[in-house]
Amino acid sequence: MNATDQNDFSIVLCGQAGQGIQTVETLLMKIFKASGLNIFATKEYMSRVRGGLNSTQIRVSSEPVRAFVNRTDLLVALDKGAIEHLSKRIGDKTVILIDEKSVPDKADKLVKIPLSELANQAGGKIYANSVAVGIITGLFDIDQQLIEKQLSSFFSKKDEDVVNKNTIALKSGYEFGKSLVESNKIEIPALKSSDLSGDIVINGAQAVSIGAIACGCNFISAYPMSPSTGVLVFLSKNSKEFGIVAEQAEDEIAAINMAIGAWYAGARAMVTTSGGGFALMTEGVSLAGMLETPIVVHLAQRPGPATGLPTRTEQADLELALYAGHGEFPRIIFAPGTLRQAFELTAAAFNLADKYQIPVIILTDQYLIDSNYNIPRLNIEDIKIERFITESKADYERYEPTKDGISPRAIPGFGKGLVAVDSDEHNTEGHITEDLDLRVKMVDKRLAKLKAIKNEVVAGELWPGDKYKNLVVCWGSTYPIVKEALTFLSRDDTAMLHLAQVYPLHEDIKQLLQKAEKVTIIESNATGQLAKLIKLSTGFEIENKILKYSGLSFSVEEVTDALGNWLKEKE
Amino acid sequence: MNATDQNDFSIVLCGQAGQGIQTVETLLMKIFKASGLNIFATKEYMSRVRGGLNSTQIRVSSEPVRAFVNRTDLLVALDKGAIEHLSKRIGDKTVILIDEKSVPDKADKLVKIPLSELANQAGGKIYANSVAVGIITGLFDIDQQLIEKQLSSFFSKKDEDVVNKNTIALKSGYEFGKSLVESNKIEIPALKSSDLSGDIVINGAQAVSIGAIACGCNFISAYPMSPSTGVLVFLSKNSKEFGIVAEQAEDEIAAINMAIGAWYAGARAMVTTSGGGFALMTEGVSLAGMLETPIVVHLAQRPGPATGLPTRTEQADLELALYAGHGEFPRIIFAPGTLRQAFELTAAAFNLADKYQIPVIILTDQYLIDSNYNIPRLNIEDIKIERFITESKADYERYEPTKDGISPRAIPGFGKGLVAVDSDEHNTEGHITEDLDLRVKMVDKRLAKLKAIKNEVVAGELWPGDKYKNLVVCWGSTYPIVKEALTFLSRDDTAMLHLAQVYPLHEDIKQLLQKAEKVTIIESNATGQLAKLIKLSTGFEIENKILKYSGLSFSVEEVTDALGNWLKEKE
Amino acid sequence: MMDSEQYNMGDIDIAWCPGCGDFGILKVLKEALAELDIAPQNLVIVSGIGQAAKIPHYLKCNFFNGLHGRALPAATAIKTANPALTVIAESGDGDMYGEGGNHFIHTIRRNPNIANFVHNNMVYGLTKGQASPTSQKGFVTPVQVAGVILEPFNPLAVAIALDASFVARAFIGDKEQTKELMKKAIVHKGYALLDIFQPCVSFNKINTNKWFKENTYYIDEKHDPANRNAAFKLACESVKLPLGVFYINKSKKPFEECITAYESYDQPLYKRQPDKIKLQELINSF
Amino acid sequence: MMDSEQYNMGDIDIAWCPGCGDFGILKVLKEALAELDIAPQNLVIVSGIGQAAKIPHYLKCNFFNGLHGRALPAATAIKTANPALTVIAESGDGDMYGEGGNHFIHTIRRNPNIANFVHNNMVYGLTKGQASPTSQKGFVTPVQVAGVILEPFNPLAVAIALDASFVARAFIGDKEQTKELMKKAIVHKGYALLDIFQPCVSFNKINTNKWFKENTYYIDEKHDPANRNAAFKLACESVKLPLGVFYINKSKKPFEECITAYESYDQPLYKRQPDKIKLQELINSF
Ligand SMILES: Cc1ncc(C[n+]2csc(CCOP(=O)(O)OP(=O)(O)O)c2C)c(N)n1
Ligand SMILES: Cc1ncc(C[n+]2csc(CCOP(=O)(O)OP(=O)(O)O)c2C)c(N)n1
Ligand code: SF4
Ligand code: SF4
Ligand SMILES: [Mg+2]
Ligand SMILES: [Mg+2]
Repeated sequence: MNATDQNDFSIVLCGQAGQGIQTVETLLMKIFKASGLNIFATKEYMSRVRGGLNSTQIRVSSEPVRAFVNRTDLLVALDKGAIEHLSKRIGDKTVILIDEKSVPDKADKLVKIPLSELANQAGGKIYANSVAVGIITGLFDIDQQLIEKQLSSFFSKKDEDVVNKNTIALKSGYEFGKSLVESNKIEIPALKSSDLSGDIVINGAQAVSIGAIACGCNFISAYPMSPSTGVLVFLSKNSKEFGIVAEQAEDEIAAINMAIGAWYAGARAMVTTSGGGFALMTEGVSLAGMLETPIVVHLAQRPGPATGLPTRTEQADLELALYAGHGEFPRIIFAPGTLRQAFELTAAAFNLADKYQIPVIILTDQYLIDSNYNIPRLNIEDIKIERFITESKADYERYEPTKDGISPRAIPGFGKGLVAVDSDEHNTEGHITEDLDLRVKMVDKRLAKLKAIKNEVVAGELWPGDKYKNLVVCWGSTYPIVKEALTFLSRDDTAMLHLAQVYPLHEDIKQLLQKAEKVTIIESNATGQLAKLIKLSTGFEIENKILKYSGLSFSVEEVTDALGNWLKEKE
Repeated sequence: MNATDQNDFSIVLCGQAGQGIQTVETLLMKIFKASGLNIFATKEYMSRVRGGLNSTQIRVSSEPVRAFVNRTDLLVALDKGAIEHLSKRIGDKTVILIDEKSVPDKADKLVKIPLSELANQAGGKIYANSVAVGIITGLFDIDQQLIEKQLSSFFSKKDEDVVNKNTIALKSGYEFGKSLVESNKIEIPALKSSDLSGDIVINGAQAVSIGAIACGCNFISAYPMSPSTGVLVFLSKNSKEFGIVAEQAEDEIAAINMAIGAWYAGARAMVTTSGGGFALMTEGVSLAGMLETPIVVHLAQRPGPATGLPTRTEQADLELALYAGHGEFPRIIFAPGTLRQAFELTAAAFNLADKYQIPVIILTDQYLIDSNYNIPRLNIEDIKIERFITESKADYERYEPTKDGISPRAIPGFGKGLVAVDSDEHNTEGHITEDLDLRVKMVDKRLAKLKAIKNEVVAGELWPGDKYKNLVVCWGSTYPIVKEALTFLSRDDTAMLHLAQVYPLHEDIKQLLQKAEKVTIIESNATGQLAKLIKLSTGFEIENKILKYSGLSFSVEEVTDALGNWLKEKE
Repeated sequence: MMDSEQYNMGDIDIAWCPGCGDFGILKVLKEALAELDIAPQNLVIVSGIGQAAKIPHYLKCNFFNGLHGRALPAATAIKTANPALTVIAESGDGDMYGEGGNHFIHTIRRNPNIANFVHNNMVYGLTKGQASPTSQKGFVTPVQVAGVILEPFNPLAVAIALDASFVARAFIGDKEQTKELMKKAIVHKGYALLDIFQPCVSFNKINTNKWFKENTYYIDEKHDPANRNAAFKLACESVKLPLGVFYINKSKKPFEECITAYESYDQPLYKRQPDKIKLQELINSF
Repeated sequence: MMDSEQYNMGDIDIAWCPGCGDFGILKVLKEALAELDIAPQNLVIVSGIGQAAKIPHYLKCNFFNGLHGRALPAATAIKTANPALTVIAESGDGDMYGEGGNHFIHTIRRNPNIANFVHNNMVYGLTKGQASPTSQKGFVTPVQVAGVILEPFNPLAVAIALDASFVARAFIGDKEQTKELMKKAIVHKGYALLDIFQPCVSFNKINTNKWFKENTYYIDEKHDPANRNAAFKLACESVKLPLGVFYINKSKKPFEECITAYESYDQPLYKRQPDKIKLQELINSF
């Protein structure tokens, strides 16, 4: 077998739902990172609890890695079907490890491993996961003590017997893994390790959740829906510790109306949902617009229409997020591209929602939510909680006219005044009105806020710099994928423009686009929704579009190829 | 008092909700029209059952009239507050009739009428409406026999006593009205009458409803919401006669899911709703997109956000209609500008929904819904019901691939096959799939339909013709208003382009826009939603926008002034 | 006891029809609040959309006049965000039992300490007379042209089926009793349903004031509100409709007292700041 | 009697977990349908989203696999559009009683002639183990970390409170009885609720097969299903949960038989054409 000379290595684990790939993934991430190797992990899985075929990619590297690659250096097939399932990601150089008991009929170049045998020796089938972890860590010759430490902390809540059996399983796997390398059956690149003790490994759901808590989120109401549920789970788990009200609502309509009610009473509330659930919240979004009550929505995208592919990824709800709600009112939409941005922009969402008294939507997707990698520890001192609540005077009027359209927001029970909010058109006191001149003033007041909002738009990020002839536009989760593709192409005439705020768009964007000789856009949808928004906002039409909507994220190679071809065109 | 020399006359009735202005309006329309005069009537009213102030404008004319004018020739004030309420619509020449018992403190130029006195003589307060009808018809010297015929057919279901008392009330009013003219207190223009017996008088809700029934609508599920309820009421009333299932659902979500289910089983179904209700249907719209089940939505717009102004008018739900639903799938959106268009396009909606298996949305608004005028009898022979149901064979597959993306649609219980539809991504048989290549094919299949859809887009209407330097774009209900304003301006270098289909836009529109030296757009919203859509679809940016969002429709004068000013600019 | 005058709005235009039962409910509500010494500043009325739902516009209080059918989730959240507030969710029968039906059943399960007043006029008033979930069979409307064919929704029986903590019915024709029931519902700890029969003089010519008078009676004092089966039986009565307290389950703790968010913290949410040290620790643990 | 084989799909991949109670329900459903001689072509299964809701993919039939929580409105419309079809609305407890709660209560009121089978595993299966409306108090999940605090939803008591026309409960651990109850529900004329206890081996480690066996019993034969109060009492039992038919109201006519649309016409909607002459007359009358 041939060694790879790259400085990162892509391992893919594939098996049935319920086989515990999740455990292997988590353990491997912990172990690799502890041993000073950078890791990235992402998964694709079916909408079922058992069976089917799911896979997780773990990249291990000397350098930080953040993106999904098509290349599979090592496939650990925990199920026969894995090889067919991943056929597009298996190349000439892919080494496939498979249990000697489940080798498929037509398959070559397989390395048989005694997975079930070693598991049974340790105590039964369920120890196969630890054997697998052992084999992989054995391949990499990771320090055994380090592994044991991670293992025992991972199983810390289980009883001793479980820990022991897993340790045995892992060890036997480890020995086997080492022997594979020693017998030259597999060659593993020599990866440089570095001190990563200042790093943490989190995924998108955690980044969003931590950002929310850090910025004072103390109320979440949601209805479970993949891939958005992780945020509800995280906040629920930490509800007691941080004094957060976390309530599973009867439906998404209840969820958003609860969250709006909570803000009204002074909480910092959010909802987390996916396309279909957000669709149900549409009327609620409009309510927030009319009441001028803040609301933070985490919308984790998955392929639609309707139920679509519940556990897959897509970026096709941008337009829904933009236009959800009847009538006209301002909003802000973020689309973080990295875990750090997910943390920071979720935090920012709370401050901005509070400041402008509008809906702020954080658009993520299954790919971002389920992607893990190591980043420097997030520092909560980086987040400043900005509250905009006033103590009311006796003559308080909720919709007092102001220059910028923002009326001081009081909450009931804090101050001498009364706080009245109304979903009908209303006067400055919040009372229902049919005065049509006042109506016009109130529409103007609400829309006026957009002016101030536009003054603090997150600028698009140009990478590697602002000298370019060719510009690649992208938004949301594709950021690291595009970046790595560009690194690979290493052209000094080409840059990426990533938009982490997609509405309103930064006013410089038009200029940045016009500066380029050639522009393309990369989106995980079928109609180029951001391209449309850019055209609408700037008049600039991006004709070349690289679109994917299979439900699977772009890979670095796909983007590299697509960009390579595009760059070649008319050159 | 001065006579008007115009050939149409604008009467405004204003009083409290519950005073029965509706009766006066209906009776007057019938009488005027029967006497060979063209009429137009529209109302503005408050969101309450009793009290407040509502008004109805009735234009009576020698020529067809179809638009709201600001000018009031005759105001019949049934309540003191009327004069203040309508202050912006009362001019120097306005004659105000008011009951001698309720003359307000500061008011000049009033003509006192013995409204309550005559009513009491006839039998009580409730006969005031008939007195008012009498006075107005007396002013116009309408044939008495004709009036009596209309009156008795109007009250045909009431008992004799009621009819008699109303006749007495009307007669005494009539005499008084005549005496006003004879004593020169009021001068009424001599309006030419013509034979209108081939005409009918309907309003927008009726036009939509008749169009639906004519094209085979046999199922309506809806939840009451102003101003959309009229269509539900109409179909309910005619449910037995035409074999229509008309069901008031528990909420809008049930309504749309019922309608989709009904189509699946072979019905021709529609829902009728307004902004907030439609917002709740967003997920259902996406379901129709995924199932490829037809659905017809009547969306009667009113001002938002949220509850907004429930009984007022606006055109601010275009973007919601365009983008409602998560994921990507085609749709069609109509925005009829006339009653005839409302009839025809609603009918067309059923054929197109059936043909393309997509959602078709008919966007009206309160102004259109509540506007009445006489038009030549609608002929149902003009409507061809096109059904696209196939009898299934045993091996039927609901999502059979075809060139144009349209799979033959069978229904359960008709044929030997099974009809399976699924909100998940599915295979050709309608079974759930996680095959990502198939996913791509299915997205392409659904979106492919847009190509054929684009081949039969309703063209924009240029009026008076295609020679213009200045172009005025409008959509939906403003059609007759803009037309009358242009007639008034009588400039042969200026034309109106009215779009009755707003999505997809006709491909000629770009060219029509580019041909003009100057373009403006008229919309009843605050952000110019159609202008945005035009920019997106054609790249053409309409910078000059005439927008109104007070909740009241544009008047002919407002548009005339605005266009006049715009035409003067840079001339 | 406060003066119920302090809730008065002065000379305002009330959009209800003359003779509507809503006026009585407004009056009684002010009195009940005054007798309970609830300051307008500590009160939040949460309503939906409809004629009944306009009520917070007509008395001095904090209010959240939200969407049609969605008062209960907002009310639950407001109470949970700041348990010191007195929260009343008040709307019409269409709003609470029709559009809002799902929140009705699940709020009962959740049991926040709020009072839920439903103006039950057995019709949709604001939208001009269509059937509501509580409209009786045969009731003719512009939409139900051949009369209502659906079984009327029985809010009391459903609430009892869900083991609601307080279930009562009033008729505004009797102001004194309605006031007493309102007071009981407000002071009750937990979710308290008070369905209030309210004649709609404009659209319900069947279930008039007179009709309600003739077709209701007060529950016998001997009835034990702790007896769920007896309460259910009463709730199912349809010849004459019982008024009064049907059911009380005293064993239930309100939602706000059960959730973990108030276990280690007791300030209302608006006063909270995240514990930065703990949060940094949590972050570092990943 | 048909052969239940005719419903078989052949060698398909079923997405349920090995050991799941859903398999039993699928098997029994096929048998019940066969015994009732219902041809796949005349059957429409309407489901929502969830593990249970996948059932129509696993037997030969017409089906409408719609949105989470929205099976009942679609099923009602399908039956109404073509009353000759046998329509079953089938989904999980979360789907029917949570997201779909409003349709549940109002469909009962509407009383279409459909059977409503609810796979009640007291948990959200597909989304991986959160509490469902029927989860019991104290049930710990990733979201209900300190255990469920809400009162479990009692579908039977609610249905009886709404005077549903047929209310029953089964436990799939007893296939024979479940089949009989399914058959009764299907042949019943009107809305028929059958709540089916179904162990979820992956996410509900409390309410297991064993637990259901130990905590259920069959209703005594002496119980009169026409007795609403007795049925309610049974439905409220919580120490041991009764199985069988709780309540039948025979006096009710199904929705499709009450609506005016079928008064003068009896073809299904897909065969109808508007009466052009009448319509032109109507137009001319304006
Ligand atoms: C989502 C939505 N659907 C429908 C409406 C229209 N609507 C307003 S009030 C109302 C019903 C009012 O009936 P009820 O709640 O009984 O109150 P009432 O007027 O009888 O007091 C309806 C259907 C709305 N505002 N929002
Ligand atoms: C509008 C919407 N919200 C949420 C979801 C996510 N979702 C899918 S199934 C499900 C719950 C399933 O529970 P249940 O109905 O009890 O079925 P089970 O899987 O237990 O059989 C949820 C919340 C969805 N598909 N659509
Ligand atoms: S419509 Fe009925 S409920 Fe509404 S205010 Fe009038 S009388 Fe009262
Ligand atoms: S998750 Fe539970 S309900 Fe779903 S298939 Fe598995 S065992 Fe059955
Ligand atoms: Mg009502
Ligand atoms: Mg379940």
